Amino acid sequence: MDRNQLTKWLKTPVKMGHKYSLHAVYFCTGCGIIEVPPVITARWDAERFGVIPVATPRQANLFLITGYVSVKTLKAIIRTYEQMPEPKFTVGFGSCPVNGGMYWDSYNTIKHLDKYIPVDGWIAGCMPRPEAIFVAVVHLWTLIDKDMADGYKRYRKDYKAYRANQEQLFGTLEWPPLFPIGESK
Amino acid sequence: MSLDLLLIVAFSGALLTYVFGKISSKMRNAFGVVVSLALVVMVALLYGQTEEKIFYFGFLNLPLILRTNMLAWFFAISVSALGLLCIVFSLSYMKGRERGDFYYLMMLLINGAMLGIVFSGDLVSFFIFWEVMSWSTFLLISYNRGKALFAGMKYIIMSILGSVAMLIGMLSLYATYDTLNIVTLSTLISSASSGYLLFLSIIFCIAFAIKNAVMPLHTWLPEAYAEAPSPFTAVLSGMLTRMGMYGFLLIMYVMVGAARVLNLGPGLFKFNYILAWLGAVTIVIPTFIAMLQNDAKMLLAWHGIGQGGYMVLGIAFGTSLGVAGGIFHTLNHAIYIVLLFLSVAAVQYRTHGERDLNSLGGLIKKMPIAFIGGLLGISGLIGVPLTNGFASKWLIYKTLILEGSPFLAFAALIGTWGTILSVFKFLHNMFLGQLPEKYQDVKKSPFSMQLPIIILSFAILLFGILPGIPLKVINAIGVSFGFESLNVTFWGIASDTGALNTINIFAAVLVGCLVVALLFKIGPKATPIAQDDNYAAGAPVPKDKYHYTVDFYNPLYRMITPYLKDFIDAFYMKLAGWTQSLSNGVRRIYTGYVGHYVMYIVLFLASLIFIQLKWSPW
Amino acid sequence: MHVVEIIVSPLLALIIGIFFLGLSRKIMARIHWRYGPPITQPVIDVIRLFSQKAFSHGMMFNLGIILSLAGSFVLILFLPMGNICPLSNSGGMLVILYVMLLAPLGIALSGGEAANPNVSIGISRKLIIALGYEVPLLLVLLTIMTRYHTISIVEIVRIQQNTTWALLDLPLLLSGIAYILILPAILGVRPFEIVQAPQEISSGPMAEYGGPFLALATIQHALSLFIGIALFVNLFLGGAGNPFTFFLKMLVVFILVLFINAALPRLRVEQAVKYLWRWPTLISLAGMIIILIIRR
Amino acid sequence: MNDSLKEQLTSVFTDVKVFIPEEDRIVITVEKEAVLSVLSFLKNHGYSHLGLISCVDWIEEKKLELVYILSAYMQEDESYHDKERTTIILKTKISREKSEFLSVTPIFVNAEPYEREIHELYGIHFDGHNRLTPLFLERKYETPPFRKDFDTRKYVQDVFDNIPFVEKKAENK
Repeated sequence: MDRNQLTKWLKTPVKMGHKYSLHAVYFCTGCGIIEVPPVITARWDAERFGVIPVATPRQANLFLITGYVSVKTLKAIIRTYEQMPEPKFTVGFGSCPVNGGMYWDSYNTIKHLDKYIPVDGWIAGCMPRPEAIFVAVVHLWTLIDKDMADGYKRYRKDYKAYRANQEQLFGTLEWPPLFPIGESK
Repeated sequence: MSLDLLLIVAFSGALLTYVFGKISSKMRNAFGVVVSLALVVMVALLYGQTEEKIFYFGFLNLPLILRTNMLAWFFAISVSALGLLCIVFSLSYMKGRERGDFYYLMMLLINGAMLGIVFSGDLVSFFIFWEVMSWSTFLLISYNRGKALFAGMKYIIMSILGSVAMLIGMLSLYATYDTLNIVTLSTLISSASSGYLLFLSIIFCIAFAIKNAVMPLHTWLPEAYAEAPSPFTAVLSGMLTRMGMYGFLLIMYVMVGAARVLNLGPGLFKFNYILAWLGAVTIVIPTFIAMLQNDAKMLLAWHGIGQGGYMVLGIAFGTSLGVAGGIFHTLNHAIYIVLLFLSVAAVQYRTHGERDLNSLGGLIKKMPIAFIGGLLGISGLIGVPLTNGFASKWLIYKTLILEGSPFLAFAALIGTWGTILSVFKFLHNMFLGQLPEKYQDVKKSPFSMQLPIIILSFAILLFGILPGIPLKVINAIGVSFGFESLNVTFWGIASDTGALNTINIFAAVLVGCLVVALLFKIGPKATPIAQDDNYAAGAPVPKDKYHYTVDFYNPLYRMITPYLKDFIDAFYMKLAGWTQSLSNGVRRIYTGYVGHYVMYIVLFLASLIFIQLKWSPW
Repeated sequence: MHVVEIIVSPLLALIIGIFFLGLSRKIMARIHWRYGPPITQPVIDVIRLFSQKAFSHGMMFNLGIILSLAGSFVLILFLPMGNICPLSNSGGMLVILYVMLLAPLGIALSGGEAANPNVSIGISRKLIIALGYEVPLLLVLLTIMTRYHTISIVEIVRIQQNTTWALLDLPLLLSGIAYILILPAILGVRPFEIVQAPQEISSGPMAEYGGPFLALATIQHALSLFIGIALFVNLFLGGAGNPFTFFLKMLVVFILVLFINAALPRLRVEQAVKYLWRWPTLISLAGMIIILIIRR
Repeated sequence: MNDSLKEQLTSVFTDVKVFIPEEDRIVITVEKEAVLSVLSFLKNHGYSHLGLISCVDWIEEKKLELVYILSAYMQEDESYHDKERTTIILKTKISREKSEFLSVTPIFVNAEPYEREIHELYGIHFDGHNRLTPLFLERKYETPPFRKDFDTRKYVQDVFDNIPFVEKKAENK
């Protein structure tokens, strides 16, 4: 927790800023969201580390995908992810986004979240406990420090592939592509 | 530059445009613009001169006098300038419309009539031009047929009542002093008894209160503004209704004189105190009614009444600051209400006459110039600092507070906040928010419409940042009324009890904006996205399914609608109903048989004889 | 000296405002029995927000937020802060009243361009609440101006320095109470946090604000906190000799408001306006009548 | 009280089998033509609350069984008291291939979403239903997913698994 090391702030303010002010989109995608309230309130208090839920994706830089992702919710997740401003990080929360988890053979849930949107970190567990969220946050810090939390860069670089996957699943999408398809290669 | 030449040009120009109109509409438009341009130049050249021209017609051996002074010049320049801008605007607005020649004839006739009123030196010519103006306004209001006929009828009845009141005043003046020359009258009147002066003031001010839509006599204004063709509504609201203000000034401070008018009437119920309270009521109630309107022009019409209240309040308060504030507000109001009506007309022109605020929206991307005009117009109407509305309202508030009448100041300030709400709803529902499906292909407004909007927006900012320019003229008017002069600096008022310095505010805002723009530049450049790509909890914002600017202040409506029924209009309608039924009854007497008439005469004679025999009064 | 004042006072106001924001989050956390973020958390948030590449809906979207923050900075130049008051003689109280209008107007204009349903609802709520608390606020300000027979705020502060504070000077007590009752509404704090309700309308007019826009909006929020409290301190607690005592007085008032904020739930718009037009208006009306009687 | 209902039912309707597995529960199995009339009969007798419509896929008999669960709303007057506790389960069987049935919305308006769901997941077409649009599913399925012959694992294989991972795709390009 190098929050009050002034030299780091002067050298890399952007990284430090992102590390200690992670505003998470309060978007209940699946069953995991029941773990988030205890994290934000008195018992575990994520605000100590600067993690607070915000109302709109426009104001956020962290996107917690909590629990299984049904095909219908994936549409909303992709739209919300694309509406977030640029340096943004996603964390897959629980085993279902990782590989489908308990619903591995269900016709209605997607199996691998990072086929459709880039994911920077995973938290295993079928509803991991709040402490696991803090482990994920700390892990995200190290990723940010080492510049490995580059999900949004990968999305921009391989947008053609991501878009193709999405269209393969949904057929035509109502919203226009985020980056012009032609030159995103 | 003699006055009679000016009026001859005005009226002959109007007739000639009608003639040219028969030949070709292009020539008519060009000639119309040339005439109004010539009027502006001629009036501008009259600055500072006090010239008097006397003409003797065989009419009641009363001379018709034309004279100019600072007050006349001030109103004349705004009348002709705004008239020119509205003519330029209506060039393309009236392109497709039928009866274009009639429209231009009337517009130039009204322009000339208003100049006539302002320059007339005696009450007879004043009355003649007043009637010419009222009649041509009636004809133009009912230009669109349909509902406009009813609006025109309502307007003309109330303005006839006003003219009759004025006529009574003139007759009584002529009876006592057998002259109607304003200057000689003002000297003679000062010797009259205060009771007679009170009668005179009340009679004349009823006429001018109707024209200026002061509260109890305001009911003709909303329909007249809404139904008249938009460029004409701009002229109507900008200058025509403010002839009432010219009338107030003429009576209260030129004829009766400042000293006498300020203590007419017993004790607390002084004439100008009652007038001030009428002005305050006129500010508050119409502004809150404006909040409930869903039609753009009705909303602006109710604001026209509300702002009229500020002027009357300023003038009736009788201090040098108050009168200066009132006159300055007349000019400012003229500028921004004309700008607002022109931007509504521009939107109407592009959206095929759509006025309903609930079905408009999101036009900012399609019509940016109209948006800028609307934005500056409403900021002038609210009185945001650096716009001209603020300078005049500041004067009025300062005198109200320092003279120790906080309730009047409270009414005026609450009027401003009511204006903010209703006027932002006007801007938000027309230009911001969701663009309806059917207006996706709206084009920009043509240049001949954009030019007046740009000029007026520039004027709002100019008079807001440098109020000294008009204040110098207004100060001269105040001095001519006998008030002590305010030391007007180039950017406001310098006085020990609180000065106004708009240059400081302007510099502060400019530097503030620059600093914040630099601050904004620190972050990376934002990527532009479509207007409707919004966050709606992961779902697409439904297109045209619902329009969330409908009923914009719904919680507030539920609270204040019960208190804001328009009692006065209902009362007038009931009155009109009674007179109609009464006249129906009377009509039945004339049955058309001669026998009945003879019977009436015989009965009448019999009753006379009977009275003579019984009481022998003669 | 004058130029230095013009530079110093906005900076001082900014620092105090940001400090108040950080303090409010810390105190709220402690009331919730949590540890809470460091006091400098708003600074970290602003740094992070400035590094994000946001989305803009058009020219008015950018200009609106710039106008609103510039409006708040300009307003601070008119407010005396201790003995610093750069633009005291160019309009006085009336200019303050009208420049207070620039900030919400700027945000309303820029939010309007975003055509987001939440933003439109947020703007209409903002204007209704503004009308709600303006009625008693205007009554209070007019009472003070007629009481001290001046329209310049520096004059009011100077008179209070000589005589007692306005709050303790008997006839103005009612106006002081009325002002305290509407202070949470002016600051947009919890019982009246209807405008930026995150749960209901996803933070109202700020729903579409991304990185730098949100940074400017948070700075503007901090400044409006400062302005609301500074106005109260100047008008009723007699301003201050030097900026430090001014800051102490503001701290006391701020913590009082914070406790109200922590304790009360959010009102609906009609309830808020009904409350604002009932008790505070009656009290301030009574205050004004008393002042008029005394003056006669 | 249940037996009195049983007598009434058997007296009015011909081939209706009423069976009371336990206290307060009546199971009625009916032919598919008589469903509507029995339902309206029960509704007039106080069982006006249609709790649920569900469907069972008997793949061996090639039948789809529709189950209607009815109960009575709370009432003040005494005679209703025991009615409130009993739930009625009405069953009928329709053929699996030609899965057609009449919609009960004319009798119970709140049956509309239940029938839409069964249409989407079992493929039974309810004629007389005003809005048989999909309710939950985003994608189109040839065999409706809840039918027993729908092989989910094969479906997952050929839909989700052949969507490539992004990195792998980028490398082999």
